[in-house]
This record gives sequence, structure tokens and C-alpha cells, in this order.
Amino acid sequence: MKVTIKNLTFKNPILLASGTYGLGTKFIGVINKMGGIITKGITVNERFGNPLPRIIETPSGILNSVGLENPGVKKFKEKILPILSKLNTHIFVNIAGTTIEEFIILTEELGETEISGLEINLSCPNIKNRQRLPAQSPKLVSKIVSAIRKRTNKFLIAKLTANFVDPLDTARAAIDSGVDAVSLINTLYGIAFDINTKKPILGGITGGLSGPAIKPFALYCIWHIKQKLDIPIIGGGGIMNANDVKEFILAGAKLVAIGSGNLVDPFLGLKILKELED
Amino acid sequence: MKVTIKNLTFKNPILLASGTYGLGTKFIGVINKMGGIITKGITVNERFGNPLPRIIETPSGILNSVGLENPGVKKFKEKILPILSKLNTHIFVNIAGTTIEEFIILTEELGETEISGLEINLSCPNIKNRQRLPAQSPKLVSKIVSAIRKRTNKFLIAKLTANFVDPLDTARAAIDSGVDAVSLINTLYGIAFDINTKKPILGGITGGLSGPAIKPFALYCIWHIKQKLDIPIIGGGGIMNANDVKEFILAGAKLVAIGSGNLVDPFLGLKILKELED
Amino acid sequence: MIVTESAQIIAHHQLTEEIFSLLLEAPKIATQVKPGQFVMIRISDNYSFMLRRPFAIADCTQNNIRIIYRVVGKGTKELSKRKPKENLDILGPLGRSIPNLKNKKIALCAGGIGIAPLKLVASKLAQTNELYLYYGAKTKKELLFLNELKALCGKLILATEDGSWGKKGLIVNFLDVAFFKEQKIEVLFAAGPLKMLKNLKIKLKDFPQLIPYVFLESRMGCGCGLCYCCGVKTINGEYLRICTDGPVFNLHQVELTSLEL
Amino acid sequence: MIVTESAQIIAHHQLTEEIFSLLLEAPKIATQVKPGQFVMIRISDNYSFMLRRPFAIADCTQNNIRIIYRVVGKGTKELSKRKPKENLDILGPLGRSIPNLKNKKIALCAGGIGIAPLKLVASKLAQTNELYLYYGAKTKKELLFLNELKALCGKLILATEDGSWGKKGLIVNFLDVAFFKEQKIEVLFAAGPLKMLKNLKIKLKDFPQLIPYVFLESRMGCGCGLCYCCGVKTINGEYLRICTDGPVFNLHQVELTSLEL
Ligand SMILES: Cc1cc2nc3c(=O)[nH]c(=O)nc-3n(C[C@H](O)[C@H](O)[C@H](O)COP(=O)(O)OP(=O)(O)OC[C@H]3O[C@@H](n4cnc5c(N)ncnc54)[C@H](O)[C@@H]3O)c2cc1C
Ligand SMILES: Cc1cc2nc3c(=O)[nH]c(=O)nc-3n(C[C@H](O)[C@H](O)[C@H](O)COP(=O)(O)OP(=O)(O)OC[C@H]3O[C@@H](n4cnc5c(N)ncnc54)[C@H](O)[C@@H]3O)c2cc1C
Ligand SMILES: Cc1cc2nc3c(=O)[nH]c(=O)nc-3n(C[C@H](O)[C@H](O)[C@H](O)COP(=O)(O)O)c2cc1C
Ligand SMILES: Cc1cc2nc3c(=O)[nH]c(=O)nc-3n(C[C@H](O)[C@H](O)[C@H](O)COP(=O)(O)O)c2cc1C
Ligand code: FES
Ligand code: FES
Repeated sequence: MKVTIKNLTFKNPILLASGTYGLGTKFIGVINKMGGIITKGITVNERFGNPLPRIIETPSGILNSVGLENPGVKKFKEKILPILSKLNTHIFVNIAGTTIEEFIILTEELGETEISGLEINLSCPNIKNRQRLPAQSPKLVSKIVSAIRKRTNKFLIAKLTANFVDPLDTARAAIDSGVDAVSLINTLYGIAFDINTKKPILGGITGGLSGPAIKPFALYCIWHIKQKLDIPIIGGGGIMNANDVKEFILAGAKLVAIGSGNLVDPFLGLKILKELED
Repeated sequence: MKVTIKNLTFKNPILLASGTYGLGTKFIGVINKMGGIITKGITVNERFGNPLPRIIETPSGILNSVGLENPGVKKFKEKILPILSKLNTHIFVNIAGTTIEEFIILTEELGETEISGLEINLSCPNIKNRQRLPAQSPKLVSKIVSAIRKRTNKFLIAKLTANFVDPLDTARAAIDSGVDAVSLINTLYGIAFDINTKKPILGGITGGLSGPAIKPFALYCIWHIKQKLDIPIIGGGGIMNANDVKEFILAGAKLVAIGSGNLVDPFLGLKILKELED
Repeated sequence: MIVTESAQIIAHHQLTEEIFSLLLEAPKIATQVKPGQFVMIRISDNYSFMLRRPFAIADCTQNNIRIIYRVVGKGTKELSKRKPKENLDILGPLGRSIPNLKNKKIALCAGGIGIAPLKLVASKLAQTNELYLYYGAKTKKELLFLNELKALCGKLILATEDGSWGKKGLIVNFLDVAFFKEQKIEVLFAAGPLKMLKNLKIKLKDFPQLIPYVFLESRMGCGCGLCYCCGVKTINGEYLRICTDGPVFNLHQVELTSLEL
Repeated sequence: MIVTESAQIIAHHQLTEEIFSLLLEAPKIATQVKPGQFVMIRISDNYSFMLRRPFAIADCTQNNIRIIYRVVGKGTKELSKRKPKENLDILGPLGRSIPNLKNKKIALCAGGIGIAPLKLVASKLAQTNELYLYYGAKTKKELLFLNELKALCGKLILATEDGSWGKKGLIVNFLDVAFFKEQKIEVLFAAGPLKMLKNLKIKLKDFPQLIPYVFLESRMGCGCGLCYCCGVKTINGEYLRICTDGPVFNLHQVELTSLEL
């Protein structure tokens, strides 16, 4: 089940998606069996995240508004990286800048560390006062990716969005600017109302929709890119079992990422691996 | 529960969405109680639609690739309109052109008939060989809507998409070009694979995703437009009960449209109405 | 008039490893049923089963209808877990009746679970016609309701694929031109897997006089003409609705190749 | 070590109109449980219930754990339909143990279903400490396990909102400064609705010496520190994980206002 992309070989095609497996310090036994893990998004400064509630259930889906709670890159390097460097699989740090300068700082802080690569988070919907996601503009994608590529030789993944943009355009921009793979789809935009209070339920008001609900759309996005562009895609959106993994690979993904499924069952990665091996 | 938009008063805010209640000739008892019905998309020429299968179930959703099967505008006027004109509610004909010329023909054919208005289908994902949906381009939306507006005084609805475009941009274009309301979200793009045959399952290969799965995203789109633009919105996407209707109205919809729910239960409109009245 | 009905399960029996019989109390539907018609069953009110599943009405009394079904996928598997006293939301009666026939010699040809619709057809047609039943299944165990069927049909020709009962082979192979001519059999009703109907279509070249009605299946959305998701291509290239124009069609009028699920 | 376990339902009783007791055979989890911990139950394997639901462990033996829960929404309603012999997928044990305490005088304060976590806490602490239980509920019927609790706690102060048993009013109102001083009660464990904890926080201004531990609840995604969805704001403005840093916190360290569900 080995997969090779550029200079990296993955022992199997299953990754644990950003934000759904913490910083990589828990369930080490599971992580080590996976093709790799992508950490929760790391920002320049520590972030405390959005008010509660941060998660609600929707039909076959999950809506979250965590808001990138994380210790910031300094503390992350100091306290978390030493633990991660003992892991026996690929580690990607998901970096979430709000400006190009921040992305540059994050790259400079992490570009020389012992990790396998960076996932450039161009698509987190849970940051307030942001008009558009960087991944909604091919131009912005190019600009950010180029700036990062100049500063590191590490394996780079662009985490794109399928919200209000054709990901074919942004995937092309990302690849042309030097990433080694693209990762999609991140969560879709979502909101839910409490019909009694008449207010949005989530503390962050809006959230990101994930889970099996979005799977047909996620598969479409990957298939759609793959029709035009033969690039390495890390596919995800609603993976809950081995058959879902197979569907993503049929759609054109080279690797897949389990997201919400980890919340339902932290051992899901292992279970899927076993199903695939049988 | 009356709702008035421009010159039309609806006895309640519930419409039956295009493509999910046929041409309006069945379950007349249900139709007459609703705020209105929007017919299946009508094209200039008769269309036989896509190969089977045309519908499959997804987690909390439905993927369809009907492909606009319809008798064409001539036969529709001849055989169906006389039946519809006896209905005791608002009738909107959903018109689906593939070119501006076709939209003009459809408008000229239907603009003087006894219907309440036209829903301009700028967003059907089930037409082959089409690179982009008209509703993915604010410019194209303006062009088509303006051409239609020039030729009829009827109530006009623009059926927009949330696929790969910010519907705020297209809603603005549609309203500025003269529609009386916008209707969204249409189905999301989707695909599903048979892991045994390794082929897409639907006869049309790709399809449109609808149902409760897309509800949080649909609500978001409406809420998002409403934040910036105070326009009449017909909201829909996964409405299955009275609480869903209330959520759409909280998000900013003035009217709502039941789609997939009609397939699950052709009497759903009546049931929801009753729930709302209680 | 099509209605939805919360039907109580009166009995639910496993007939073979895969085949179940489900008896439902559904008076609003039962009083209206005509042979050939079907119902759409909602498997569960949660959204794991968005689409209802279509099933032929196999028996019908004043109050009750019976469904005979084979477990083939997740919906029928879930259905098979439902217990007596529980209720199921059903929509019906759907589709059109078979044509009204009198004083005719009629052959019925059932393959496997195809017996379900033909059972009700047989009980109706037997009143005014002479029936010949060709009935094939995989094994002896899957040849169901033989006593009831014997009472309705003048002649039964049985076959199993493994030869465990009756003739060995596919039932279509035992439709015999000479016999049909001799007996003046004018009409055929057939129901069974698509493969069987395809074989039948080829075979029918030898039966130019016969009017062959077949029960067709297609994935369905609404079951009642609203969604345009079901369909069969006619020889003119247009689609007919299986749910409202069928489910019974003249085999000569339709393109079976359009029906691959 | 956190594990998932397919736990068989041994017994499932309705205690009051809304409250149920669920006994599960879950040896892999049971052998590890410490008081204060909880489990996450998967309500169903279909996607109508994407998220597991968190429940305190109320009793624990070598093989079994007991959950006491109130039906409040769709998940607990569905759970209440599960029958003995059926299996439930549970994840646990989750959260941290309460601190190790010996030879102390400890008050427990339970509001309604808050008795669930405090029951296990009481049986543990009773071994080496002297316990005072303050227990309030809406009505007499909802004051549960009184005999068991009597055996564990030196003193029981009971209250009901409607006055149908014990004192009339909210239990927090009966925490008495003079009595606490006199008895030298040093530690408090409280569990109950957020409203009760808020009242408690105000009340505690009068108890400067007391260390007040409280059980906190928040909507959870994973229950095991992966998703950053649960949390409570500390007085420093950062979030702690209820699932891994809690569920038991020192009431002085946390901002209850951050917990509105
Ligand atoms: C008019 C009509 C009458 C029928 N009568 C009977 C009957 O009396 N007894 C019986 O056992 N079966 C009957 N069938 C077939 C039955 O509907 C399917 O076997 C059933 O829908 C399978 O559901 P599933 O969830 O178990 O299978 P899955 O394969 O998991 O279903 C996936 C989807 O495909 C659809 N599907 C799968 N197979 C068929 C099929 N053959 N026809 C239509 N849709 C299908 C399902 O409805 C569902 O939407 C009939 C079909 C039609 C159209
Ligand atoms: C650590 C912990 C221990 C708990 N122990 C118990 C117990 O022993 N007995 C008991 O009756 N209840 C307990 N609860 C509360 C219990 O988890 C909720 O009542 C339950 O999740 C409600 O689910 P529902 O689907 O019925 O409600 P709904 O309101 O329909 O649930 C919607 C969503 O909100 C979440 N939610 C709703 N209320 C709560 C809540 N109070 N806390 C956390 N999430 C909530 C649900 O998990 C679900 O994701 C505990 C909660 C936590 C966090
Ligand atoms: C609770 C939660 C937190 C997430 N946090 C992040 C994040 O920090 N960075 C990121 O790039 N994606 C984040 N995601 C998105 C996931 O990595 C994944 O792309 C998305 O959920 C779709 O996959 P799924 O349907 O399998 O969950 C988060 C998702 C969830 C559910
Ligand atoms: C089977 C089917 C056919 C549809 N056909 C059309 C159509 O012809 N024209 C159109 O504008 N929308 C069509 N739609 C989209 C619906 O009108 C509706 O916008 C969409 O399904 C979202 O709503 P829902 O989630 O309630 O189904 C169709 C939807 C379905 C499920
Ligand atoms: S199933 Fe909807 S039209 Fe036949
Ligand atoms: S619930 Fe996921 S971190 Fe606590």
C-alpha cells in the first residue's frame, strides 16, 4: 500500500487530517501506523479560539467553529515538536497565517525542523473578520505559496477550499507556484440556528461543515481537478470506512485524510487500514 | 402566513421546488395548498434526459442526474399549461436555456401566458458538455437576466448556484439586472463511484447533491447574502420539516422551496404547513 | 388515489435465507390495489435511507397487503429487522394496473422474486382466464407458494438452476413455441431479473403472435411521477416513467439495455 | 489506556419518567476506571448521530459500568430505546481522576442527575474520608439511590424544589457556612446543572477555606483531546479541555459563563 510522492514515501495512503487529531501527541500507537499525520493549524501567536459551543451535529455531518485554538508556533516548537520527532511516520504541520508575513514567519520557524513538511492552510473558515479565504483567490494562493517555497525545501501541501471557488483554478495556481501536493476539500461553510432563541447555535456564529454529508461533493472536486490536471491530491471529506477510501482513490486521490471520522472513533484509522489489508 | 413580494402575494411561504414536483399536474390537492409550485426545467427542444440510473442515495442526501428530461416548450404550452392554468396557486415555470437565444425564445413563448412568473434556471448541473454554469459568472447572469427582463413583465426569479462561486456576487448581478427574487441553493456538484466496477454510478456520471446533507451550507449561503443585500430570497436545500423552514426564514429567506423532501413524501408540503399552523 | 399510510406490521416471516414475507395492515391502500401495482416503503425515518424502496404488492385483502422481498442491499437488510407491531410508512398504490383480460389463455413467467408481482396477477387473472405458470428459481427452496399457485394456474412448469426441483436450467428456456401455438396462448406476463427479461426478449423472436408484458424495475426517486428519475427508453428513444406508465410494459416497446442499474 | 469497546447491555431500567440506568458489560474499560471519569457512547452506527454522547461513570465493578442519564434530546431518547443483549460502542475511560484524598471531611453537592458522577466519587472517597452529601432534585421521585448513599455518607441533607421530600428549595441554599466551619469540611465536590454551579460560585464567597471541585459539561466532539471543541475558559482567558484536563475543575479557576451550551 506504499505511496510515493516526490521525495516522500508513505507506508500507506491514510493520513490523519488537520484539526481532528490534535497536535499529534495522543494515540501515538494509531499515529505510527498511519501514512502520516497533519497537526492542528498552528499560528504565529497563541490563539484561544472561539466561544462555545464549537461543535454541533448536522444530518450526516458536523459543524465546527473551533477557531484555530493552538499554542502558537513558539510554544509548539518548544513543547510539542520534541514529542512529535519521536513519531515513526510523516509529520506535517498545518500552518495558518492571516497575512503573507505570518506565513513567512511560520515557514522560517518550521522550515528547518525535523518534520516531513508543511500543510499550508489557505482555507480555514473559522477566522473572524476575514472577508475571503486565501484559497478563494488563485492569485493569493500563488503569492503565499511562492513566498513559502522560496524559504524551504520541505514537502509542501496546499490545503485548498471548495467554498465559492473552482478548486481547479486554485490547484493549478498552487502547483505552478511550487507545492508538492494539494489537499482538499476543507470544510464547507455552514450555519445552524436555534429556532427557540432564534440565534445561531455556534459560538463562532458560522462554522465548517464536514463528514459524510459532504462526501459526494468532495469526490466531485477531486475528480474534477483530476480530469484536467494530473497532480498529487490528498483527498478527504466524510471518510468513515475503507470503501470511502477506495472511492476517493477512484476519484483521483493519491493519499486520503480522515477528519471527522477521528472524532467519532479515534481508532478509525487503524480500523480502516485493517479493512483495506483484508 | 401570507408573504408578499412585489406584485405577488403568496398564501404561505412554501413552494415546491423545480424538478421535484414534475410539471405540476399531479397531487393537485397538495399543490393548491402551497404558496406556489415551480415546474421542472423546460427547454426549447424536447429532452430525453440522461441514461439510468438517475438517482442514488448518499448520507442524508440524494444525488440525481435526471438531465432535464422535459417535453420542450411547445408541447409544454400545448398539453401542460392548460392543466396548470386551473391551479389555484402561483405557478412558476423553470426555464433552462443553454444559450441567451434559447432563454429569449423561452421567455417569448411563456412571457404572455397565464403563469405567475418564470424561474430562470442558471444553475442546472446536469447538462453535459457545459464547462461552467451561467450562475457561476456574475456577468453571464446579468446578460441573461437583462435579456429576459426586457421581454417580459412577469415576476422573475433567478435560480442561482453555490457551486464554485460566491452567490452574493451573482445575487447582486441578478437583482441589479431586474429579477424580483433569487432562489438558491440549487444542488451541489456530486459524484459517487461503484467500488466494484470502479466506475461512476450515475448514468450522467456526475450529479446534483440535495437533501438534509447540504442544509447547513444552504443556510450559510442565504445568511451570507442577507448580511450584505436585503433582497427577497427563496431558500432551500434539505428542508424536511417545519423546523427546517423556520431555520431558513431565520437565515433570511422570505419564501422556501421543498425539493428532495417531495420525493421522500409527496405530501410533505401539506404536513409542514400543518406543523407550521399548529 | 395515492396516499401515505402508517402501516402496522401484522406478520414478518423469513421464507428462505434471503427472502421475506411482510404482511402489512394498510386499509387505505389495500382497498384500492389493482394487480401490477406496487408500494414505496420508507425504511426508516432517519436520513440514512433517504429514498423509499419499491416493492410489488404480492397479495391483497380488504385491509392488508403482502410484500415478498429479497434482501439484496442495505435497505432490504434493514427492513428485514422490523418486527410485528412496528409501523412502516408506505406510499401507494403506485403504477398502473395490468390490462383487463378475459377468456384468454395466458402464460406467466416468473424468475426468482419475480413471483411477487405475478402472484397477485395470477389471483386476479385466474378468475376469468386460463393460466400457465412458468416458474424458475435458483434452488428448490426458493420455489415459493406452490400450493397457492397450483390452485390458480391450470399448468405449472417449474425449473431450478441447480436441478433440485423440476427441470434444470433457466425458466425462459422452457417456454416452448410448439406448445404455445398448440394451446393458443396469446398473452405472457413475465417478471424476474433483467437478465431473464433480456433472454426472454431474444427468445420471443420465435413467438411473433404473443403479447409479452413484462414487469420492469429501475431505481426510483418518488415512485409517483414527480422526479423523472425512473424510466425506460422506448424504441423511439424517449423515456417512459416506470412508476406511472408502468411498471408493466409491452416488451416490444422498450429498450432493456437502458435499464442497467 | 483509552479503548473502544462493544459493550453489551446487561440491564436498562427506567428510574423516573426521564431518568434511566444503563448497566454495560465493558471489562476493558471497567478495570481502568477512576472516579470522575466518563465514557462517550455512540448512539447508533448510522450517521443521524454523528457525535458520541458523554456520560459519567456512576458505578463500576470488575466487568461492568453503570450510566445514569436523563433523556433531554434526540440522542438520549434514542439511547433509551436500546434493549438488554444489544451492544453499544463505547469509548473510555475518559477524563482525569479526582484528586487522591485521605482522612478529610468532604462535602458532596449533587443537583439532579449530578448524582451520577458523585455516586462513584462517593464510593471511592468513603473508604478513607468522612462524607457529607447535599443532594437536591426537583421532586421526591428524582432523589435516587438514597439507601446506597446513606451507607457511604455520614450525613445526608436532602432537598426538593417542590418540597415533596427533605428541605424545600435549591440544594445550594442549604450549604451552611457555620456548619462547614464547625465540621472542618475542607473539600467540596459538586455536580449538577450549570445554573446550580453558578449559584454555588456566588455562594462560595462565604467559604474562603473550601476547595471546590466541580464537574463541568460542554458539547464534545471527540472526548479525548483531539478536536479542541470542548473547553472552559480559565480565569487567565485560555481554554482548558474538559475532556482531558477535566471534567473536574477547581471552581475558582474557571469562568462558568464560557459554558453556555
Ligand atoms: C416497481 C418495482 C417493484 C419491485 N418489487 C419487488 C418485490 O416485490 N420484491 C423484491 O424483492 N424486490 C422488488 N423490487 C426491487 C427492490 O426495490 C430492490 O431490491 C430494493 O430497492 C433494494 O434495496 P436495497 O436498499 O436493499 O438495495 P441497495 O442496492 O443497497 O439499494 C441502493 C438503491 O438502489 C435501489 N435499487 C437497488 N436494486 C433495485 C432494483 N432491483 N429496483 C429498483 N431499485 C433498486 C434501491 O431502491 C436504493 O435506492 C422492485 C423494484 C421495482 C422498481
Ligand atoms: C463529561 C460529561 C459527563 C456527563 N455525564 C452525564 C450523566 O452522567 N448523565 C446525564 O444524564 N448526562 C450527562 N452529561 C450530559 C449528557 O452528555 C447530555 O445530556 C447528552 O449529551 C444530551 O444528548 P441528547 O442527544 O439527548 O441531547 P441534544 O440536546 O439533542 O444534543 C445535541 C448535542 O448537544 C450535546 N449536549 C447536549 N447537552 C449536553 C450537555 N449537558 N453536556 C454535553 N453535551 C451536551 C449532545 O452531546 C449532542 O452533541 C454529561 C456531559 C459531559 C460533558
Ligand atoms: C473539529 C475540526 C477541526 C478542524 N481544524 C482544522 C485545522 O485546524 N486546519 C485545517 O486545515 N483543517 C481543519 N479541519 C478540516 C479537516 O482537516 C478536514 O479537511 C475536513 O474536516 C473535511 O474532512 P472530514 O469530512 O473527513 O472531516 C478541521 C475539521 C474539524 C472537524
Ligand atoms: C430529482 C431532482 C431534479 C431536479 N431538477 C431541477 C430542475 O429541473 N431545475 C432546477 O432549477 N432545479 C432542479 N432541482 C433542484 C431543486 O429544485 C432544489 O433546488 C435542490 O434539490 C435543493 O433542494 P433540496 O435539498 O430540498 O432538494 C432538482 C432536484 C432534484 C432532487
Ligand atoms: S420514480 Fe420519480 S418519476 Fe418515477
Ligand atoms: S471533546 Fe475533543 S478535545 Fe475535548
